[in-house]
Amino acid sequence: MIYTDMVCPFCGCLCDDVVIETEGDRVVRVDNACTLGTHKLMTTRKDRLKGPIMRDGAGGWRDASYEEAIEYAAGVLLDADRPLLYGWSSTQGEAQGLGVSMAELLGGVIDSTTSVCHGPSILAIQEVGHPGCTLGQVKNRADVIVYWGCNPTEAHPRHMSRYTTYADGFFLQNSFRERKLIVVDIRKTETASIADEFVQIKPGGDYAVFSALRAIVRGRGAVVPPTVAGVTKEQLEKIAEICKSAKFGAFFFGVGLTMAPGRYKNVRNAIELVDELNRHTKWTLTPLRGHYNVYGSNEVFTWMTGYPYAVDFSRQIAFYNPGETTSVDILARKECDACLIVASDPGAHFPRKCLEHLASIPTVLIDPAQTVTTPLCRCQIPTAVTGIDASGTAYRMDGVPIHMKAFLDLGYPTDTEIVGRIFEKVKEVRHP
Amino acid sequence: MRFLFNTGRTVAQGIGLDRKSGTEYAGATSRCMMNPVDMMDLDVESGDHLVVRGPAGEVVLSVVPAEGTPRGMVFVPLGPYANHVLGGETHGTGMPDFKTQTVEIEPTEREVPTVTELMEEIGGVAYEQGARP
Amino acid sequence: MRITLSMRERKNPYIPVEAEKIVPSILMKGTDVTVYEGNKERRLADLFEITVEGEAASVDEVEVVLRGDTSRVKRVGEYMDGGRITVEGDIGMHCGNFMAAGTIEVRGNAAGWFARELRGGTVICRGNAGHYCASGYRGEKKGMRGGKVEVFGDAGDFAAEHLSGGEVVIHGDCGDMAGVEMRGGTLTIHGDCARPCGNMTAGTCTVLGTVLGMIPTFERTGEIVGPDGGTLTAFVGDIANRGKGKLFIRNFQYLE
Amino acid sequence: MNELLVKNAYVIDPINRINGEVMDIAIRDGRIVEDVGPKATVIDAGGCLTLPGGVDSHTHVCGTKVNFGRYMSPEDMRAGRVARRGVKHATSGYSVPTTYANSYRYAVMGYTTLLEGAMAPLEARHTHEEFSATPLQDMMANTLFDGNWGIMNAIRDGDQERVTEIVGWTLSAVKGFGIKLTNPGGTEAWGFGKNITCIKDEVPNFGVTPIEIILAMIRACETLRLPHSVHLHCNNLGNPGNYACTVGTFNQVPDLNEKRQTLYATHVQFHSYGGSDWKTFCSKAEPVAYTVNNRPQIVIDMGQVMFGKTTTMTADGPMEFNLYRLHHDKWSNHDVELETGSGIIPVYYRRKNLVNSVMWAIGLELALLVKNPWQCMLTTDNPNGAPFVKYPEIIALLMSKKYRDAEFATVHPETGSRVVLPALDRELDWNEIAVMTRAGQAKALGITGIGKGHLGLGAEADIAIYPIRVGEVDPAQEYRKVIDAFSRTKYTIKRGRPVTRDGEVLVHGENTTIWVDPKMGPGHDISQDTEFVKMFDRYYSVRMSNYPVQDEYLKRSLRMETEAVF
Repeated sequence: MIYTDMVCPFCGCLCDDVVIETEGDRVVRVDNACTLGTHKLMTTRKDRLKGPIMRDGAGGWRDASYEEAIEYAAGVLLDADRPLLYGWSSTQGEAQGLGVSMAELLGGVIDSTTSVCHGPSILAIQEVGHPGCTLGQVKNRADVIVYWGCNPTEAHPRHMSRYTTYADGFFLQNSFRERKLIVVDIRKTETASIADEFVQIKPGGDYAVFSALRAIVRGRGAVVPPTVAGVTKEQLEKIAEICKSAKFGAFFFGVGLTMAPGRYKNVRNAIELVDELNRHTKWTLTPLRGHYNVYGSNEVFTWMTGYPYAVDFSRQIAFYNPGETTSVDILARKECDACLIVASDPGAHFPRKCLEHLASIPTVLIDPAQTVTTPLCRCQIPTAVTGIDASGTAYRMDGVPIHMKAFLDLGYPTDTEIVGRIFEKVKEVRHP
Repeated sequence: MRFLFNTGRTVAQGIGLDRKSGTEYAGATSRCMMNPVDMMDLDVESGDHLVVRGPAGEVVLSVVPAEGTPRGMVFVPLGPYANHVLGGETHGTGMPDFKTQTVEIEPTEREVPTVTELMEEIGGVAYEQGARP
Repeated sequence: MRITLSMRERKNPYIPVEAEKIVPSILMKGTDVTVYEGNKERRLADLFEITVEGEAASVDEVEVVLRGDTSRVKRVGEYMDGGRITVEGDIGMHCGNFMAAGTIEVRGNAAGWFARELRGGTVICRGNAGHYCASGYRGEKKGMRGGKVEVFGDAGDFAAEHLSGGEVVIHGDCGDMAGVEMRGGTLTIHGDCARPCGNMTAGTCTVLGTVLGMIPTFERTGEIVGPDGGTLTAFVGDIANRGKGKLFIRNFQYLE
Repeated sequence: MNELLVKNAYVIDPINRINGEVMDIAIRDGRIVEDVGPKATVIDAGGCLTLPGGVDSHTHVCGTKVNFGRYMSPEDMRAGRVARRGVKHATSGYSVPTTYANSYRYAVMGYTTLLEGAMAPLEARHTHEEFSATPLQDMMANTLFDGNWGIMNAIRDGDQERVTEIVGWTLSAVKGFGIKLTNPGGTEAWGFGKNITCIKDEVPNFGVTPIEIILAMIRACETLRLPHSVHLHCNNLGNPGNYACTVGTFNQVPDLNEKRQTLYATHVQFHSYGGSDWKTFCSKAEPVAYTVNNRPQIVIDMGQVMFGKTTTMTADGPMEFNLYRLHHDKWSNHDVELETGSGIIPVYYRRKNLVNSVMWAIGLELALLVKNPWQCMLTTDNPNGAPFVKYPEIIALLMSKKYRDAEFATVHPETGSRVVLPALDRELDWNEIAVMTRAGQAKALGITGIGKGHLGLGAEADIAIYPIRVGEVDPAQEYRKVIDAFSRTKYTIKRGRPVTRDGEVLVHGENTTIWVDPKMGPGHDISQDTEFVKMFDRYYSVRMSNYPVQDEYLKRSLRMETEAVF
């Protein structure tokens, strides 16, 4: 079978032009997707658990039924004084919504992988807003592109060909020639090597460079010292000029800003630079989101609770304070006494300090495959992969909602189904 | 020697994301990219092993020369190896020091552990799945 | 009236306790109030041994004393409008937030968001304060608006963020970005700090130690004599933000 | 069979010309019927004011832009926090509350049907997802066409048929309800940071003018026989002197439909400004209302401003940027490729601010100067002028000169020289309020035929019973009682089921999404047109096949099929 216009369940680009060929329940060919997407689609059957597994109480593992695993999951969540429900970025929106309702009824904390990715970007947006646009707007109009603290070549391999450097658009018939590319990073990445202008900043210097650019753009460059974080004033002036004379500028940034010292203040400064540039010409800004549906988790959490991530329902109202209600902090402070992880792999992506606590409490993992988190949990429930054997909604990094289509049936339940069944058990005990 | 410990995405790490029990993933995430001049200072060659010590512990990685990495900094693909040295400080922002940790690095003869060994070291229990048809 | 709350031993000492009822004006009317331990509502007496001595005609005659491991007890002194709270050990997050009057003294360390959005009164920490000491809340333009916060040890990152009024004194060092987005009030740091006052629009910040990573968009305007008699370099900024804040610094280094 | 009998209801039902009769209302399976059996559940209205469920014909409650308003405003979420209880979810937010909070608060005020004022087609799925999370109201979405490339190209080529085909296809594809134009042409210009000042300006790069867009869309709307008319947010919103543009636009609108208006102009308060700058800013509600009074083909809504904090959000991206430059608070913008844009900023309307005071007066003036209440709907353009929870105060202001005078005494002292409000003695009656909050709105939206906005036999049993006895209260004097009554129904009944009682939410309901599916007949399917497909392939960032909203996004769907007559 050949399936066209399929949606890739890898990164926040959410490419929807993928062609997939199957023979029986095997994928034999993938066209249009990048290396990352192709690999995910081609190897989808490998490493998947056959069914739920649980610790056997004797230092090993045993197989379990879905019913038993669901019962166990509901039990540990109900017993907890501070359950944490973490993950939610690589799953369908429908499951995310159920997760929020369950966290609310349980009096738990629900958080998504946002907190270790673009959480700081959201904190910045909450201070100064977000001048953004859809990616097609960039493709059709942008004549200056900035990639700052990100490396799309490695992390979002089709970003440049679909939306920026290599993508022709309505107002740019020969994109590669007509667009200027500025790359800013602390190391010379692959993306930097094709830039018209590469700005190498000393680690921790992003904030200062943004401040300097803002001052230069508004005509107060005289105040700026001759070098700022390793960048000459001359180069800063040149960059400012390119930006001001753009017809449409598009600023993309990655975790290079959100993870650097100052965190969200770097992003805030970036946004305020873009605001300043809008006094001269058109500029937009977009965070490069990692997981294909991390933005969906922010959207769903927001309309249901008012907050995009890190929502604490322990008092039956929604409370939000990243740094306090975020997963890394809660785990590092050993606050939570049970954890449900859905569609993410903190074992691979959380600091060791957090994992030590995760391994010491009843942790349940809902994930199709064996992951780094598997050894840390007490029970794992495999599910279908959205975009492969489950359908559902995902939000692209620019907020465009896309329907993910299933093309295989491998007999696994969906995340929505499993979270829903756990929720039903929870409701039996804690009547709403 | 002290280094700034920078972590981030690579294609190889990304490819391994959905098949983390494989050796490819371990190989892709246990690399420590370092400026060749720093490698000379440490007297190591490509493929040699390093022990990296951070606030939460230490981990053994293999070194890879990388011209683009500034001196005094190492780049390690994000994943269980990089995280094995990191603590839980987020500066009140929810985001740990993935890119801003200072670490101590020295050459070692020790082997690079497997991902499972890393997890067992912090209290996990390895799971071995029977072969799938 | 003196109300002493001694924390009992808990089965799981890591679960946070939310205790916004620990305020003189509430406890003077009776100690049969509830707090939250994680998602469970508990009687105050379940978590604390309570002794009440003497009587009070007004809130200003009330002192609440906290003893034992209170490092995970949050929101103590929230909306406090008079009286005194003394914490003998460490205190959890959000101590004294929205407080309008009275005095809080923490003898140990204070966790994050100490005296957040303070309106009035005096909040003292004898040990170190965590991140966001005397700061604002997410998305809010104005942080602390009045009163005084004094920390005798160090403060973490983002101290006095969004400060709009009142006085903040840190006797030790501050972490990164003290006084960021400041728009009023005064911040005095006796020790060192990194990158103070980014984006400030108004207010006064004085650093008597050394500033690392000086923000490059402050305009140097001259020198003044500092409160300790020594010379300080005077700046105005943040120029990037059309700011007119005053920043006085003993020593500084740019990240060049 | 589910039966309910509402006894002793003091009914005002303008569509059925019932103005204050005490009667019983019988309901079976969600519809109003002649009578019910003895086993029916009985609700005693006790002679209280009973109206058809409220209809808001222009509000922003669901979708990308609204959700972004929430996302960027944790400070707004600190207000309106209510704990989860029973069937009721936790809520947060004041000016941009969560979906549940919006739904509960509207229900408590007796509103059962809402029209989301602006849905970008590309992001329609999001709006529908939030509709599903809005339990207590029936929902519909006006679809944005203000900067649609396909349509602008067709207009430039003089191909009206193609305009109609694109509109028809898009509405079906995204399950939209009506046509929304927000600053037509201006959102496209904003793509490069420019704007349009009025209807005769040319849209950069497209060679069409706003008035051409408006008229072509009116023709398309009528050809497609859409229940609702074109829904227009005029050019030049919020600027001093813009009333001339508004009047100029209204004067171009033909009268093409005998059942309803030909143009619905939204939040006209924001478009009725005189003066040449902020110093000379004044009300021009009189000429605008005069134009409306002379042109029955126009219906407007107030877009009333009320003092306090709110969040403004509109597809009018350039206007929001100008506002941002004025307030220098936070600003979000979201341009949507080939279609439209949007902007969001928080604002605080202050009594002590002259401009804000004049704005407040203009909305009221419009409602009082437009003679026919069927031509002026009560809205705040929620949350732009104020959050919808202010509606009861607006009702009271319109019913009481005394209340208006009392409020006027608290606004900026110079307001009097800029407005005519103090000279207006009109006090609206209960029937007029019923028209402006439900009957007129249902008629303007063209949904009376599906049983909305009235209580006739066969109508949807959406009923609001307010705890006020009309004969016992003089609204001109006892305006506080009016505010209290409209703030909290005694009962709100949705589809024959009581959903709130005395402000308490009783059930977690399930809404219906109402959408329009125009049938255009063979030869008019634009999705088969090679040029159209090529435009999609080249310039959109999603594939055409992934653009339409799947049926599964509408949990309970009411499709209004129309037959186009080309």
